[in-house]
Amino acid sequence: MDTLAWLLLALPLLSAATIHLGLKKLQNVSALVSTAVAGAILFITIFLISSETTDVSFSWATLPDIEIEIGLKLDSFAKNMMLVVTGVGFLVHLFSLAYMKDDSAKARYFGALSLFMFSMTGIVLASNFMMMFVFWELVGLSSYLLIGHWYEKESAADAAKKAFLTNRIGDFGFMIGILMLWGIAGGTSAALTFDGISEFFVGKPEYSPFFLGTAVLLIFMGAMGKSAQAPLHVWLPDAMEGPTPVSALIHAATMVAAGVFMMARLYLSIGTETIEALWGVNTIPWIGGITSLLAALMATQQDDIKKILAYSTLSQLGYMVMAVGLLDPNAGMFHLFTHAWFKALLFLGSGAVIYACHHEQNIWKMGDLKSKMPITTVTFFIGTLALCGFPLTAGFFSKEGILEAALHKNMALFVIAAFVACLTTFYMFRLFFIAFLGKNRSEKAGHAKEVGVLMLIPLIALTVMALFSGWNPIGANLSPLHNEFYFHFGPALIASLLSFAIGAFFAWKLYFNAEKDPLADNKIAKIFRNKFYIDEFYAKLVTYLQDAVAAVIHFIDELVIGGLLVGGFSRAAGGVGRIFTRMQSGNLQAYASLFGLGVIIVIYLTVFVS
Amino acid sequence: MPAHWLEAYVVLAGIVLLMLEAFLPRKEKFLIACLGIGALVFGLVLLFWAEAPENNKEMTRFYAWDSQAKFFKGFALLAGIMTLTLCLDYRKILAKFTANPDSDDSTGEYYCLILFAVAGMMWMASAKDLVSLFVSLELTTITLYILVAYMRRNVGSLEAGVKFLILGAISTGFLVYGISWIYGATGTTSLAAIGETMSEENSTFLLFGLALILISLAFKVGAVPMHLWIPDVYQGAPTPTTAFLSVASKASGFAVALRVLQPFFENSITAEKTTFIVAVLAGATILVGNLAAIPQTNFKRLLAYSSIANAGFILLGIAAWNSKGDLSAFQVTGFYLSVYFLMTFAAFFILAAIHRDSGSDEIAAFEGLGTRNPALAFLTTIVIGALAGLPLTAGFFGKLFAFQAAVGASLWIPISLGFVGVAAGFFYYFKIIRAMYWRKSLKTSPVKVRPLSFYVIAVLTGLIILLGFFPQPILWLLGA
Amino acid sequence: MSVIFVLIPLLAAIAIFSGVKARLTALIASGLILFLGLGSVFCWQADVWSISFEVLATPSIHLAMGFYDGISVIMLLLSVIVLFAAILHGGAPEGREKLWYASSLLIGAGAIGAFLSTDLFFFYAFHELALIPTFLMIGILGKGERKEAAWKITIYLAFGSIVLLAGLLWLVNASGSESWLFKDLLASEIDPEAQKGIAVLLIVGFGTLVSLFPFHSWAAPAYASAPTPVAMLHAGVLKKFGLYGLIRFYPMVSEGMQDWLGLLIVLLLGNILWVGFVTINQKRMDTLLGNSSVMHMGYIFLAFAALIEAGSASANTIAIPAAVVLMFAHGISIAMLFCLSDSIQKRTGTLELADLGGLAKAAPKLAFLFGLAGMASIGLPGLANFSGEVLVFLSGFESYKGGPLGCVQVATILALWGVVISAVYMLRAFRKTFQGPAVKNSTGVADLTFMEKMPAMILAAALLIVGLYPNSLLSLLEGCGCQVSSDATEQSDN
Amino acid sequence: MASLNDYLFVSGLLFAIGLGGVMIRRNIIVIFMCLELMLAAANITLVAFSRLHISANGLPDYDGQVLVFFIITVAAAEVAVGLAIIVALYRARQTIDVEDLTSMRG
Repeated sequence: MDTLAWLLLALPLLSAATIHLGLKKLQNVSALVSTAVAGAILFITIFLISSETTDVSFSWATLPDIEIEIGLKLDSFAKNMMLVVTGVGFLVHLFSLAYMKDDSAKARYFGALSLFMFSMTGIVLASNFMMMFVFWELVGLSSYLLIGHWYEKESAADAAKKAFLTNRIGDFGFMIGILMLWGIAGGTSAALTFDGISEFFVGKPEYSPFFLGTAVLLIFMGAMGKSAQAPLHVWLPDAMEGPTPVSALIHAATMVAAGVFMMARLYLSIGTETIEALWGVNTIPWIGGITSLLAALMATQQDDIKKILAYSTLSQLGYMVMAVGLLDPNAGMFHLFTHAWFKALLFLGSGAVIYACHHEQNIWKMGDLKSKMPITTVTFFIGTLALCGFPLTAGFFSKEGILEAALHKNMALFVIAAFVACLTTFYMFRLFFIAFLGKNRSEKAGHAKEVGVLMLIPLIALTVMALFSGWNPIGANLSPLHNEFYFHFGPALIASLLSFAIGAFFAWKLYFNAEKDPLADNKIAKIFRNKFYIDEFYAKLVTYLQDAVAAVIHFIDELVIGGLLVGGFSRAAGGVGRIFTRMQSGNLQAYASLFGLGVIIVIYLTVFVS
Repeated sequence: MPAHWLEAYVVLAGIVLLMLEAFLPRKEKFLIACLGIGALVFGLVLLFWAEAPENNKEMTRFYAWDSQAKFFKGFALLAGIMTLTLCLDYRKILAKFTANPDSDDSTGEYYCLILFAVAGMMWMASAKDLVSLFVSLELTTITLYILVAYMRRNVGSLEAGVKFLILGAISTGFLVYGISWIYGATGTTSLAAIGETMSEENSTFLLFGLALILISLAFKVGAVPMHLWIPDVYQGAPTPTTAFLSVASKASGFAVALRVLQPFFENSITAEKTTFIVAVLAGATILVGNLAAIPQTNFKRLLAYSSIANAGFILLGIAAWNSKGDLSAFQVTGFYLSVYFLMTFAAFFILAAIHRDSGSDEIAAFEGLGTRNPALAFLTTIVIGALAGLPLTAGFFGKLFAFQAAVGASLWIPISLGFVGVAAGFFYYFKIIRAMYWRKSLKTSPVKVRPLSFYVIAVLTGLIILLGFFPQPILWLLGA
Repeated sequence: MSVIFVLIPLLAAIAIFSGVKARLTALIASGLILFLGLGSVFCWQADVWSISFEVLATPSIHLAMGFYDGISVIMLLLSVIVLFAAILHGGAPEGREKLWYASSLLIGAGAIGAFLSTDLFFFYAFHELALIPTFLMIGILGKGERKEAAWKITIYLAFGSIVLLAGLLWLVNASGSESWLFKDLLASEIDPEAQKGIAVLLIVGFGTLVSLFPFHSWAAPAYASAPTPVAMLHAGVLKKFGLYGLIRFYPMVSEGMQDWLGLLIVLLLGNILWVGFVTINQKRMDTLLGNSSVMHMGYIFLAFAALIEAGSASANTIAIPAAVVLMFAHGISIAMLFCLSDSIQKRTGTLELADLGGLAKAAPKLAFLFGLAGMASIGLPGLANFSGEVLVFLSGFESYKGGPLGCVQVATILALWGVVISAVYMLRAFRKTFQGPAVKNSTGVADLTFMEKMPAMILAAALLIVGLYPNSLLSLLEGCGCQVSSDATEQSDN
Repeated sequence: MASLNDYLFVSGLLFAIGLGGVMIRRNIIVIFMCLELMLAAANITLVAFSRLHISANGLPDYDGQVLVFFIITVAAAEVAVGLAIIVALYRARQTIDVEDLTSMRG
């Protein structure tokens, strides 16, 4: 059993390594190996879920007083999360086989995909924070590699860099948080592990709410980076430069959800009662809420099909963070679980559309896809419904949970959440109306035809999950925190239904059969379209705060430290030397006089100074 | 054989060679140098058989025979041998500025004079009475006046000679005046007796006399404030003379200084003041020597400043006479001088070789040596490294012992000045290395070194490296 | 026995000077000691390795070599690996093979000698021996503004060496030890007043050799103009001498160091943040790498600061292993970067970032290896530098037990920002060089040949092994500094 | 009768005059004469001290007077060599003014 668990890590790593080292030239073999491994770990995961497991570990770094472990924490939380990762992962691999069929660097792509599977598995199964951090950074790397898959494109290369750097900023806080938490929890080897932390806090220890709160907030900074919460959200939309299956897997379903997963882990380890009393933790749901609101507003005016989905992802991640922040990790994780399926579905659907439309991504240049790609259209529509929380789809159940949580804890956030739900319906239906219905508006879209079986299988499989993953038997057994849905009739339900209706109505009103965007000239819409100018602001920040400061420091460094300070010493020595050589005038009488002076000094020093 | 016969032997050898010189054909004058080398080598052999002149009562009053005397006698002999060897390859240049520029005709006396100077130095090594000290010191100095001004068709040499003469004579004046005061205060000229008769009352007069003698000795070793003659005289004098001055003359100056200072250091009345004044001289000398060397562009002049700087380090070791360290002041001085002997002669041999090629003593003459004669450049690098005091060369241990002794005596200020000096030393010594390797020369023709010079340089460098790994042999010689 | 690690390259250098085939001899010699070095990992505790021969009675100096503890083994490993890679990389200009390979071997021999010496004198002396060929090589066969760079490094390092020498002499003197052997020195005690002075001299002296801020100006120009093997050997190996020395002598001056903790923290933050920003502004790959190597020294000093704060090796058991692992990792990664940047220059003829672009298309292997090394240097997990850095950060928080942050913790936090800075410049460089559309001088160039790939592969393997399983190094450090630290605790208890 | 102090005063004065002359005069021959004055000053001191120290048998201590003879001899040798050099200098440069001897400096 232990070995089987290790295989979850070993197989993808092995696959990534062999592809990189040996199989680069055999493109198709690489693709198949990678896919086979993804399938294999899906099976292992299913097997592990259905059996009793014990945690395993080995020592990674042994020091006299402390030991850092690589350990697998095989509780059902992790195992079920693994199901999401491997399930979506395997389907994306399948989809990629078709989608990347003609790519010249297929091997590199699948190698990176395997590397991602390896890293993501590591995050999910990590038994301690150090290990989680290790894999946390590694998913960042694989994300970097995959976003920059088409690195010859300036925009792709820049987006990859941006993603990595933004995540680094998050990780900066994450690491500090880990270190502080480690210190607060006793500074022992155990204090790094989740088990150790929960044991420590069960014992009702003495700690400062301020510093523990700070630690939690700093750890949350890591989640902000990875789960793209404002103000570190800017990388995610840009990350859409990567191949679309990657967007589905990494930037929608799994990696970006890792932040939520990690926060849930943290909250469960420390205990929500302890967390509640800490300093500053109230900011967390607000950050989630604001992110979801901003992202939803931005999404309403995007024209790129992937960008719309990306902002929608941001918005949904904000939901999840909000739920966790409101001390209801269950709701957050449930939404993570359902969202993974239907968002992957939407992305793969958009991938199919883009593939069919010869890499056209602007929805205004599509239209009437329903008649050309009927199956895709149906699956995409079901995904849309699930995302909008149409009753009895997966999204309905999980969104309900979040609204419920907000309702009980924070009224303002509940209003925001409801409004976001309304916006979600609005922009998704806008997308659907423009791209799939109406009239065909471009030649590329005109030539579109239904994609092949290899792409349809994942779509259909995900459609099933998008429909049913929220239902009690599935949710209770397979979602990470075993969420069972209880039906409450109350404000949350009304808000949910109402916002769906309002959003759908306005979308229909404005965009059904629209030829061009009726809001194109609206000033407020323009702000939304330009993402509140946050990217521009950051670009200025980088230019002035970082590059300009760097230039100034470099200048001072060369001038003052290199030139004056040290050069000054040698010049001073040389100057004194020149004074001494000036005494060496060559004139005999001057020498004799100096002799005389010297004699007087020496006699004075010898005889008269005591 | 009584030890004082050695000096007599060397003087006699000098006179015999001087007479022989008159009968030698014009082209064969270099034979005098060869014979001189032979005579000195034989003297070195005799040194091993020498014994104390104990049965001679008058002699024992003036003449010391101990390990210090033995060491400095051997040192003088070896320095004479090296100088004469250097002359062999330098004699063409020497001859160029004499009465008969095209022949060796007027070079013969030069070699003999070196023998006389060596004899004087050997006597200085043993002088333990102010009278014998004065006479032997003057024997050396007067000989050196001639040696410096020997190239009498060369303005530089003459100018150097006059400067040396006048300033040297001033220093002689200080010496005798100082001696007279010490004599006045104690009523004796014997150094041993000075220590015995020292008391609180006469210590002021004694110190006055000591100050004057110190001035004169500072002149001899080239310490501040009497260092002013060094750069000019070193630069103007014929290169063998410069080498001889900077090694042998300096060493005998230190030999005398050790003898003169001994009673003052070892008597509790004057120990503190003596330490103070010597330490002040040491600090000032290190500082001036090293810093003034930085702007130099002439290699010979650079070596002159370097010799001032080295005198400062030796003075530092002497100032630490009453140090808690393991080595006596004599041992520190002796070790430093031995190392200095190797490095300085190697440097002057190199300088002579470069001079013969380019006719210039400037540092610029070294440019491109790295490609024009890689072997010589390599050896030069080691020598320069040793002068700068790099470890794994003998030069490091010289400075190390001096510093160690000074640390034992807690002379913190001179020590810090010493480190400033070493740092500055890196700066100017490496200018040579920079010139050799990094700069392109206008000339590309290979630099030819005569085999004799080359082998001497190689042996000296070999010793520098060997002693850098294993310095114990010199300490054995010094009786540690 | 361990003297063979010095003798083999030394003799090979002499043989090369006297006319034996340069590259072949150098390869055999460095390969041999690489082999021996790897072998010695398994048996370094055996007595046969140590030798001791008295070269001077007063003061008592020995030609003593051997593995003093696990740190020496790791430093030896680093030296032999980088030396072999540097020799293998080669690249000697026509007609200068002798000088090229002999100097590389001499630098290697000096570095190994310094790390294996168990006597203070030879510890210091071997380092100087390695410096001379470094200076000469930069001056003679360097690129770009080689003369200024060589002069600068000479002056700086000479200055550092002298300050260091002053500190070491004072240390020996104050200790009253019978000999200059490490074991005697470390067993003796030093008066706290003297410790204070010695400590600052050691920090400045060793610090200059390690390019501690503000004595760092020599490093970037020197590495930029140095011939590749010299840059690899100096930045990778020789520079670590200063840190090695600080760790080695720390127990003797642990109390004195306390007074300088604040200063050291300011300086190391200067390395990380100040130089970090300087690095961001670099326009050339070589100066960028040079500055980055200066910057990363700050992290090792951070571990050292944590050690100082704790007061002894046993009070913070993470600090020394952290520093040592990071030294090893940084040495390997920076050597690899210099090695590969030379390959870039050979292909494109420039290292000006503005003139580069899209190289990955034509040279994917080069891009991959460079990316690996670059990622290693910015601390990506799975590669050696991360193992070191994470231990450094842990050591910084070792003394944190909840409550307000101490100065070392604040320093650690600021140092963590340096991780972001290093990602900024390294990714920028990678982005400019390898990604984007291919520019003219990057199109149609050949990818790495097998021989060019080999040195980078060897270094990459070391990075991966230590990165994936740091215990491979840490196991060598078991009990390191403990016999010393127990003394130190007794001292501080008294 | 003149006391010891008178002798010492005179000799000191003589020494100072000699040193001052060396510093001030430009002609090398005159400088050389001034140097001889310094030696003479030392001689006077020595003889005076020799008279001060009366040995056991009632005679002055002759060590000092012996030294005086040595000094006179050495001074003679010095003058011989010195004048020869000065003559050589005059033949080469047609001057014996110290102001002209500054080709080496710095």
